Amino acid sequence: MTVESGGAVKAPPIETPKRGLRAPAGTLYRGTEGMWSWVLHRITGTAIYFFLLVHILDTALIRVSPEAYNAVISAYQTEIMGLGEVALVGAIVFHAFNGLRIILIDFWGWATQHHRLMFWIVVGLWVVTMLAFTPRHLINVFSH
Amino acid sequence: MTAIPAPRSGGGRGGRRTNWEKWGWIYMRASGVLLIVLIFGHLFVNLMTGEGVSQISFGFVAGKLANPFWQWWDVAMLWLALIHGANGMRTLVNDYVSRPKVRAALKIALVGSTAALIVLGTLVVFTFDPCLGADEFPDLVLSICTA
Amino acid sequence: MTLTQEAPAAGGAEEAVEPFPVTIIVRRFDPETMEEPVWQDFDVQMYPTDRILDALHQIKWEQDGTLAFRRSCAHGICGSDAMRINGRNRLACKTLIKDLDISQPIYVEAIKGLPLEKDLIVDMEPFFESFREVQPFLQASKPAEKGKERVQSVAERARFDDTTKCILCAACTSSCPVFWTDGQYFGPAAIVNAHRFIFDSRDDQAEVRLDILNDQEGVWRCRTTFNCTEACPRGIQVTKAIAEVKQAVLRGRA
Amino acid sequence: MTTTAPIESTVIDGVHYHQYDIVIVGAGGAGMRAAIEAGPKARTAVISKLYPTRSHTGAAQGGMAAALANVEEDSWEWHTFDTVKGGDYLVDQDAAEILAKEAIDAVIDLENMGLPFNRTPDGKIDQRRFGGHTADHGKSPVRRACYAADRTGHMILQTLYQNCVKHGIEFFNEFYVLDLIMAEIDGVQQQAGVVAYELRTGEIHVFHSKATIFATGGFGKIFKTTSNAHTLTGDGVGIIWRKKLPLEDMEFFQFHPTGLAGLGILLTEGARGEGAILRNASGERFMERYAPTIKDLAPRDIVARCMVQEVLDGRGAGPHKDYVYLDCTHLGAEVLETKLPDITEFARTYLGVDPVVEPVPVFPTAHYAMGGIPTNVKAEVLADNTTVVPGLYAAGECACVSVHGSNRLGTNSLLDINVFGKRSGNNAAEYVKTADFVPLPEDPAAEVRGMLEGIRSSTGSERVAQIRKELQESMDRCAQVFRTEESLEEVTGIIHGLRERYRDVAVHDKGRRFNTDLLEAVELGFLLDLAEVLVFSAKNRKESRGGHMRDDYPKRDDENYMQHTMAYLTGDPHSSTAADHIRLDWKPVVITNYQPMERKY
Ligand SMILES: Cc1cc2nc3c(=O)[nH]c(=O)nc-3n(C[C@H](O)[C@H](O)[C@H](O)COP(=O)(O)OP(=O)(O)OC[C@H]3O[C@@H](n4cnc5c(N)ncnc54)[C@H](O)[C@@H]3O)c2cc1C
Ligand code: HEM
Ligand code: SF4
Ligand code: F3S
Ligand code: FES
Repeated sequence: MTVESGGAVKAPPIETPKRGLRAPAGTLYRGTEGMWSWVLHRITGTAIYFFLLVHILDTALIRVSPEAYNAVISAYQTEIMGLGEVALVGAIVFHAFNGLRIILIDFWGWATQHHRLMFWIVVGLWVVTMLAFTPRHLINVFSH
Repeated sequence: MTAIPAPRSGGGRGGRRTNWEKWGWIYMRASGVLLIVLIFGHLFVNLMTGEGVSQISFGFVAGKLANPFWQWWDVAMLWLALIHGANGMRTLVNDYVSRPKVRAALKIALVGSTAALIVLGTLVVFTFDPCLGADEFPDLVLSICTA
Repeated sequence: MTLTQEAPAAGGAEEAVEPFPVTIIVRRFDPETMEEPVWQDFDVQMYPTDRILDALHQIKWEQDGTLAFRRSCAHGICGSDAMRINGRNRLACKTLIKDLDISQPIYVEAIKGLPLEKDLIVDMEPFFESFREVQPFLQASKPAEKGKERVQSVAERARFDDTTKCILCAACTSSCPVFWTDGQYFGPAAIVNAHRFIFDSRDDQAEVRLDILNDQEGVWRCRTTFNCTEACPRGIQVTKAIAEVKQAVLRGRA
Repeated sequence: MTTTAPIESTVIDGVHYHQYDIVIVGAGGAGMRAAIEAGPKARTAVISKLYPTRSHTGAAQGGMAAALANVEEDSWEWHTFDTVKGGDYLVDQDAAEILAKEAIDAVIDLENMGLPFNRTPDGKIDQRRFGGHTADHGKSPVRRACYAADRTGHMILQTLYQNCVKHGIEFFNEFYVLDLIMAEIDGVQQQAGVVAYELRTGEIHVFHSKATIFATGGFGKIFKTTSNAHTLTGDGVGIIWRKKLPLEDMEFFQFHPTGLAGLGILLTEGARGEGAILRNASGERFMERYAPTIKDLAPRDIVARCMVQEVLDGRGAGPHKDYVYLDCTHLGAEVLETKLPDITEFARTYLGVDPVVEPVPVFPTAHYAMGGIPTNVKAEVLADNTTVVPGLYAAGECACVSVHGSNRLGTNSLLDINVFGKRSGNNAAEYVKTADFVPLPEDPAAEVRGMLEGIRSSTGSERVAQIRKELQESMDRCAQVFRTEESLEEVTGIIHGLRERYRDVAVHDKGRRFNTDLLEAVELGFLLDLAEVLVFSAKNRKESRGGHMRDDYPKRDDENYMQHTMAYLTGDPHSSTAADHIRLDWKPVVITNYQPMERKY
């Protein structure tokens, strides 16, 4: 939404939801960046949480025996898991940067009024970080 | 007829409890900031340096955990992330689980698993013996153990 | 008001334009005869400067009188006709046809999260209930000097100007994903109206309201999704107001 | 289930019975101001067909007059004079004095209740200019209107509602009052309560009360182009009329000069108060010709008439030369955005015109009913020129105290609803201390039930919307700013025809819950009745005064018409000529200090 100087709000034209939504359930709410960033934050947070549960358990194997640990950890080193790790890191990086965005919005009026711009900055930083990470990681995965 | 029978009634409202929500909110932010450093550091060392994910093995981890710096790093990460995540999941439960019994059960499960994993993880980090199995698997063992 | 049959007299220099057909798909529900809501299509003739409210009136007045919706002022000041138009909360009387993509049908349905009563009408009572709970009235500890106004500087008055604009239309609260989940959250509108008093220099009960909002179902449930701000027909910076209240709770004072 | 407190009522034959000391009908400014006085003193219920904050008081923009003298010298006497002169001397001067004197307290009350008025640099309530408000009996415009941006009415409505919440006032929201219960006790007509229809359930409620206050607002919806809300259908005034109580000065309806052309949405006079200028097609500031002293800030009747005159003389702007311009461009973005933000937005949203850079197309819009339910200064409803109906009160736009005479000054209505709203609440509270409940007649809901069932089960072929549209269009054509014998005669015939057709009206919705179709039909009935009285009164007043402009009698005629019109319903309302069932009488104007003079600005 663009806010003109006096606070008169000019909303952008509302586009139409796709046909096929004519279930009695009602249409999907068409929120803006604010809503979708929250959806992503929630999904990534939950995904990371479940990974963390597993990750603590597998790391704990280090206390059991080296071969048990190595056996499990080698699963992380397969090609499939390598791609999974890209997704995981992608989720963490998004969640982290967006978490910072949320904190800024909470405490800084400017950010509150420019949350959409902030979202795109998060996306930009995410792309940069992933560009730095993904090639290097995939080389490590696929060259072994 | 309606998705939600009686909004803004019954359930959670009523007597004022302690402002535990406030502290949860603060915690999410404080831990989040710290976690950025901890997790990004963790990921960088484990995945970006050396041979990345392929280098990770008992020996690699044991080497790290032999160092009190990484011990504390990992423990901090464990506590902060697990509580952060669990508190986040609690929010989700509050949002999406309206049946009081299920809600309570899930929260108990969350608290239980978090406590168990924190204890487990902390014990692992601090009671871990990097020279474990030095006799049987000499090739896996670090130089510090043979010294 | 515009009767839709009339060419709009105004609108600058352009000559009278012809009306064009628009399809409106309304989510209908009548508790007396239906189990579940259904979507129903209507074709109406509209001018670009017509509003969705005009379209609904045309349906009600010329095609199907059973269509039920609330409205009064017809220019965005009374807060009667918040509804979901093409998936977003808007006032029907402030949404112009020309701002919609009319190559597609326009979807109109009731706001979400409050009990559906009939067609586009929901039960507003839970909404007003949370409004009333935040003590939305001035509470000054000492009476004003008799026959005199309380003094307030221009800057003090400006501090809470934004949140005095609220018309209690519920567009914000019923756009909030957190409110949809279980409907227990106070919701942005109640917080906006608390903000209006918390930051009023003449009021002395900020702490009480901050305490009320420091509840399980209070400000902390807001996840800054900004749907409220985007939906507010008065252009109130709702999320900003909520953030200011959160900070005030942290500080323990306004 | 829309009340603050649980409804305690008994149900007999499907009708709910409630008992309250005081019942207030209408939750606009007047109703809620009364409730704040009455609520703490007596068991009070407020019944409103809208949620309180939806009332049209919230649409008022410009301000509320009071001679606070915060920014320049002012006095309540000057305010009284302006009110009397603005109303073209048809004002009851005792009432105008009360209005102007109690204005100061009324504004302070609101401020103390929390209303966020705009402030002067030293922190006092700021004031701005408004049409017809002058210093020292017309010498120069004066800053008298207290305001909160251009949302004064919104702030008043919100503040009053907030204070009702504070006092725990009981509301019955979305209850339509459709009848007043009258009973004759010892030969005196008394009120016993009201009958209401609950929109949500379709059930009928009888409210038995010691005192009832009507505060149901105006009836601008008899016209097509109007600043009034869809719900302003004059139900309260219509109910009183059908009870054969008189209506006063119905011919005086105010047309506000600056409605958005074609739409009727109001642009406050506050814009001109801030310096905006009316211009015709050639850009001429035509008000200089008509009112050389106060120009664009002349009272509304005069400005509206001049605008129509410009258009009739071919100097209108636009493709059809049918409007003039309100030029705000020289005020600058700063003033528009801070002092007039809402109207700036209205122009942008609804006309796509940005007042900062372009002049806005405007034309007069039906705005305010000066006439209505006659009351005395205690807000007691009158059964004739002097007799009060015990226990019955009215305040706000539905009432006629007469403080507005034949033309209301801008900002005097928000004042009126506060001053006389408060008085009605106080006086009713005082009254119920000693009064008893008047016994209810047998089945008090019978009439309402009959009317509703009649419409619901009608198999007629007439549609509400069609009749209403014809009514509104003919009223705009024939009974608007300029009226003549012929135009009024024509519209009389039309109304008669529409009233006949109305008897054959049918609705689609036969259900009980939220049957807004049914209520639109009921509301149309009131509109038709009131239009008939308005036109009949207008035809009878063969002079031009204030809001009532007769092209065929362009002069004010104090000799014959320096008096209020009192219209009574007599006989069969469906008799073929209005004269058969409407009787007109006169009521003298109260004059204290100011003798009628020619009105020059
Ligand atoms: C656009 C606009 C701008 C204005 N600007 C100004 C201004 O700047 N200054 C000024 O002084 N005046 C102004 N006025 C005039 C002034 O606002 C109104 O005259 C005044 O607000 C009327 O208040 P009220 O309480 O009498 O009625 P309303 O506020 O109209 O309230 C009527 C109430 O009655 C209820 N009601 C009606 N019928 C029934 C029924 N059958 N049963 C139950 N309840 C019923 C409604 O629900 C509502 O609550 C303006 C008017 C308009 C339209
Ligand atoms: C990397 C640094 C991280 C930062 C900066 C961060 C930041 C945040 C913040 C600020 C919130 C609160 C969001 C809100 O109140 O709306 C949050 C929520 C959450 N976080 Fe994190 N977080 C991080 C890491 C993690 C990790 C490692 C996990 C998993 C264990 C996690 C799981 C969650 C979950 C489940 C939520 C709840 C989401 C919701 O309520 O929508 N976060 N995070
Ligand atoms: S804050 Fe805005 S959207 Fe919410 S109720 Fe108030 S006016 Fe409506
Ligand atoms: S939509 Fe809801 S989550 Fe917060 S920012 Fe608005 S209240
Ligand atoms: S009808 Fe009043 S806000 Fe839309």
